[in-house]
Amino acid sequence: MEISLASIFVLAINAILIENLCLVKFLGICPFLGVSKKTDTAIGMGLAVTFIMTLSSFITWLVYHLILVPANLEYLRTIAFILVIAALVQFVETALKKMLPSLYSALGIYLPLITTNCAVLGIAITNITENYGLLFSILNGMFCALGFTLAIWIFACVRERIEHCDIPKPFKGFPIALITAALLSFAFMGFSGIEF
Amino acid sequence: MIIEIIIATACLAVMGLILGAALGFASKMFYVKEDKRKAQIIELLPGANCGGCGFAGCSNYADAIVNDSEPINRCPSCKPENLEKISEIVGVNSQPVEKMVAHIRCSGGNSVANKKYEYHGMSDCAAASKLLDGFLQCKYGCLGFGTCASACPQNAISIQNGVAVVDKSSCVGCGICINVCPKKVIDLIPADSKIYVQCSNHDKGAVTKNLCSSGCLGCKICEKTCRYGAVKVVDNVASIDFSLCVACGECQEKCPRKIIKIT
Amino acid sequence: MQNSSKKPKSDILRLAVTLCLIAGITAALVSLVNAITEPEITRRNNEKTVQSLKAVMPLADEFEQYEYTDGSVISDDGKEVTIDGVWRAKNKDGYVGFCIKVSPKGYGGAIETIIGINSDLEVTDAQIISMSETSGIGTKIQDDGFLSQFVGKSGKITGVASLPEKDEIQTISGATKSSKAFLRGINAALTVAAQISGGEN
Amino acid sequence: MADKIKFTDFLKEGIIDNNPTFVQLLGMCPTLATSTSLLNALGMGAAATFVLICSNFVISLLRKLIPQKIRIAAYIVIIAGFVTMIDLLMQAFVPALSNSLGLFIPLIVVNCIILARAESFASKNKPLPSALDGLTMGIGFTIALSCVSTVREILGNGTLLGFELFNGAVPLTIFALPAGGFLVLGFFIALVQFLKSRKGGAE
Repeated sequence: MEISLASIFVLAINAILIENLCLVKFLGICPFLGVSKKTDTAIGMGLAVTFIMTLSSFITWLVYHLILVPANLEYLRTIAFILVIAALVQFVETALKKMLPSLYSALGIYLPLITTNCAVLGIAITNITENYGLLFSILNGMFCALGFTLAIWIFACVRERIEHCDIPKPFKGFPIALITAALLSFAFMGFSGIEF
Repeated sequence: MIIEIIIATACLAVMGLILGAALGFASKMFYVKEDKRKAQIIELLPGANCGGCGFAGCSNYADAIVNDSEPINRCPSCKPENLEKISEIVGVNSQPVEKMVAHIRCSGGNSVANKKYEYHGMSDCAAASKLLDGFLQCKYGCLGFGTCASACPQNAISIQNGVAVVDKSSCVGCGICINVCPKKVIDLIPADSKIYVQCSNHDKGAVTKNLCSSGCLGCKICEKTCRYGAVKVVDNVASIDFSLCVACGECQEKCPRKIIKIT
Repeated sequence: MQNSSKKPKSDILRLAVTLCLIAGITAALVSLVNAITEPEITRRNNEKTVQSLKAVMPLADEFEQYEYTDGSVISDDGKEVTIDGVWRAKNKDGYVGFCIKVSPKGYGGAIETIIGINSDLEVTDAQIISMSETSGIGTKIQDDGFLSQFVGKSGKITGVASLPEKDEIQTISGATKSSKAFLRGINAALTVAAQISGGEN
Repeated sequence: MADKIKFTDFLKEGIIDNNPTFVQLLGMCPTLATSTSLLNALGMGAAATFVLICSNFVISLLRKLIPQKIRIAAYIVIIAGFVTMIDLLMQAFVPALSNSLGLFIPLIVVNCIILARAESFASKNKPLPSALDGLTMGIGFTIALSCVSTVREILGNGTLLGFELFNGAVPLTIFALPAGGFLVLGFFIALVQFLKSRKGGAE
């Protein structure tokens, strides 16, 4: 993949629309369902994930190519990545608690959940399997996270409107959210036809 | 074979060391003055984040207790023995909080009261009341669309034939329904009160007569019959002073509109 | 944590040492297990590849790994097809053809395929090792109806929607992306085989 | 012994009251990814249950040693260690199951159920109850997963455990797609909430 504006644009469109992290590749569903009750927490979550994913793509690429490959420890890949991501999330958690306490209390339980977020690890491993260069890995991480933010923001807007409609009793809460997510992912499947 | 294992262990151990140190350093650098007592208080509070204390959730209330010494009896659903423990932590004596319960002062609702127009919009009281103050001729009455019911965390409110009714046993008196109701027809009364007035119509008697078949006319019969002076007609609607009322039930019989109820 | 009295330095140290110990012990255990399972897995994988090579090139009984240098081929419509491996098929009376493992990118992801090509550069057979196409739609490319079209074809094959002539094959309706990707794999294998045999004689 | 009586409440807790998938809504990604066929679901459930038991056991053994600040990092490293070991062992000695489940093993590492159980239960209780809790949560997850995957397999590609059901009728492939998974999961949770509210009402 030679580095040119066109290929970066292709990567962006691919990561945000065609293979959207949440609605097409189905990674990171737990926070996607959990935090999307209000748009502002959804955006906060999206930005936190963007920050963590960009940083983690950068560090995991370095760890893989500078430590694991020379010592041919590829089988340790998952553990090393998870260790880095968990430490990174913990670091961001303490930093956020100090600098943005309002966002920290809004995200609350969902910040540690990012560690187990399949998206962050999924993207870190995809960067390796697609053997992207360093720059492409970082960009891919950022664009995928922006795709996640877009999906969770749209979902949060829809869910806020659902609060006001009267939904049959058993469907209140998560079932109606899941059905909305299904419709949203049907819509996003429309993008899969685009070819560059 | 052994060397491979040693290399693997060494690599990850070093990574663990660096990351552990970074975390330790971060927790020092970003150390937020976290009051030990706050964590203990959060532990003792019920943790339902119901907002009954007027704060956004238990951790905020604990914050307020520790930092700006907020009175600790605000939490309606906190168990008394926990309350004692909190008072020890904070060193403030806690007088036992009187259990309050929500009560909807309307017995008409959209099945009994006459309507101004046919409303087919969103089934939500806030939306309905935006349109000429609601479709009921009596502009104080309950619209019966259940915004309070869906907002109640203990789901203690249910809609029965067009009017909201509170199930006293499961209501914790958190007061969320009060700020949600657009008609302001809900208020908090002591849980053990027997008698209450089921109307909040402040129009003159003559006007109320053709507005709703069970509206209070402000005829003051109840005020006269009550030997303890517990019932007062204020601004055309009867209201009971619970400290004086002994629930003898005389006003309940005398009331021509039968809107004073006894549980 | 109960020991806030200690100097903060040792607090950081304690965190670092614990994490280092846990990570180290886990790594030791995993690498131990890996050391035990490593030979077993490689033996099983080789066995599987030889098996799939033989399935595609029945008349050969021995395969020589051929170092194909530049790892991927750009097909005519500008898409990249990675070449995973090239083997020269041999039996008692000399070279019989090639087996080439390609993985073009389909709808769901890479479609790992092994293609057998005889010495006069005709496709003998093709077999899909793994793919993640949508089940029921994309997965139709592994049906014999679709695969058998390629046998005997050589040179450049184009995909058409209906009534294919000599050097054309019919793509599966509804799964164009998957069939086109598979076709790119075949063409890439043919170009690689042509390059090697071209370079040879 | 005492544990036996407790076992049934653990079982009830794990499967009905606190079912990780239907009630706690954890582990969505593996549920959607692996529930396309019943065989995969059972395999995934078994692997996840095994990892849950081992990791809960080990984590509750070490709970006193791991300081509060790095508990998440430590737990997830232990879980990842277990998963990689199982993956390697399966690839070497049980290749048949491994190539049908190969893709899902790494998914277990990021399965929120395991870390959630580790943090909310294993880090506060003794090893044996934690292992028990891991087992019951695993069973709950497997049952939920197989319910969803049965529906999706029958509707999605007209087979059940590989047996052709509707002799060649064109299946609704939408249910094979993960988007269909959302739908089926949504309806199942609605069903669970309906049963709960009716049972709640009756009590």
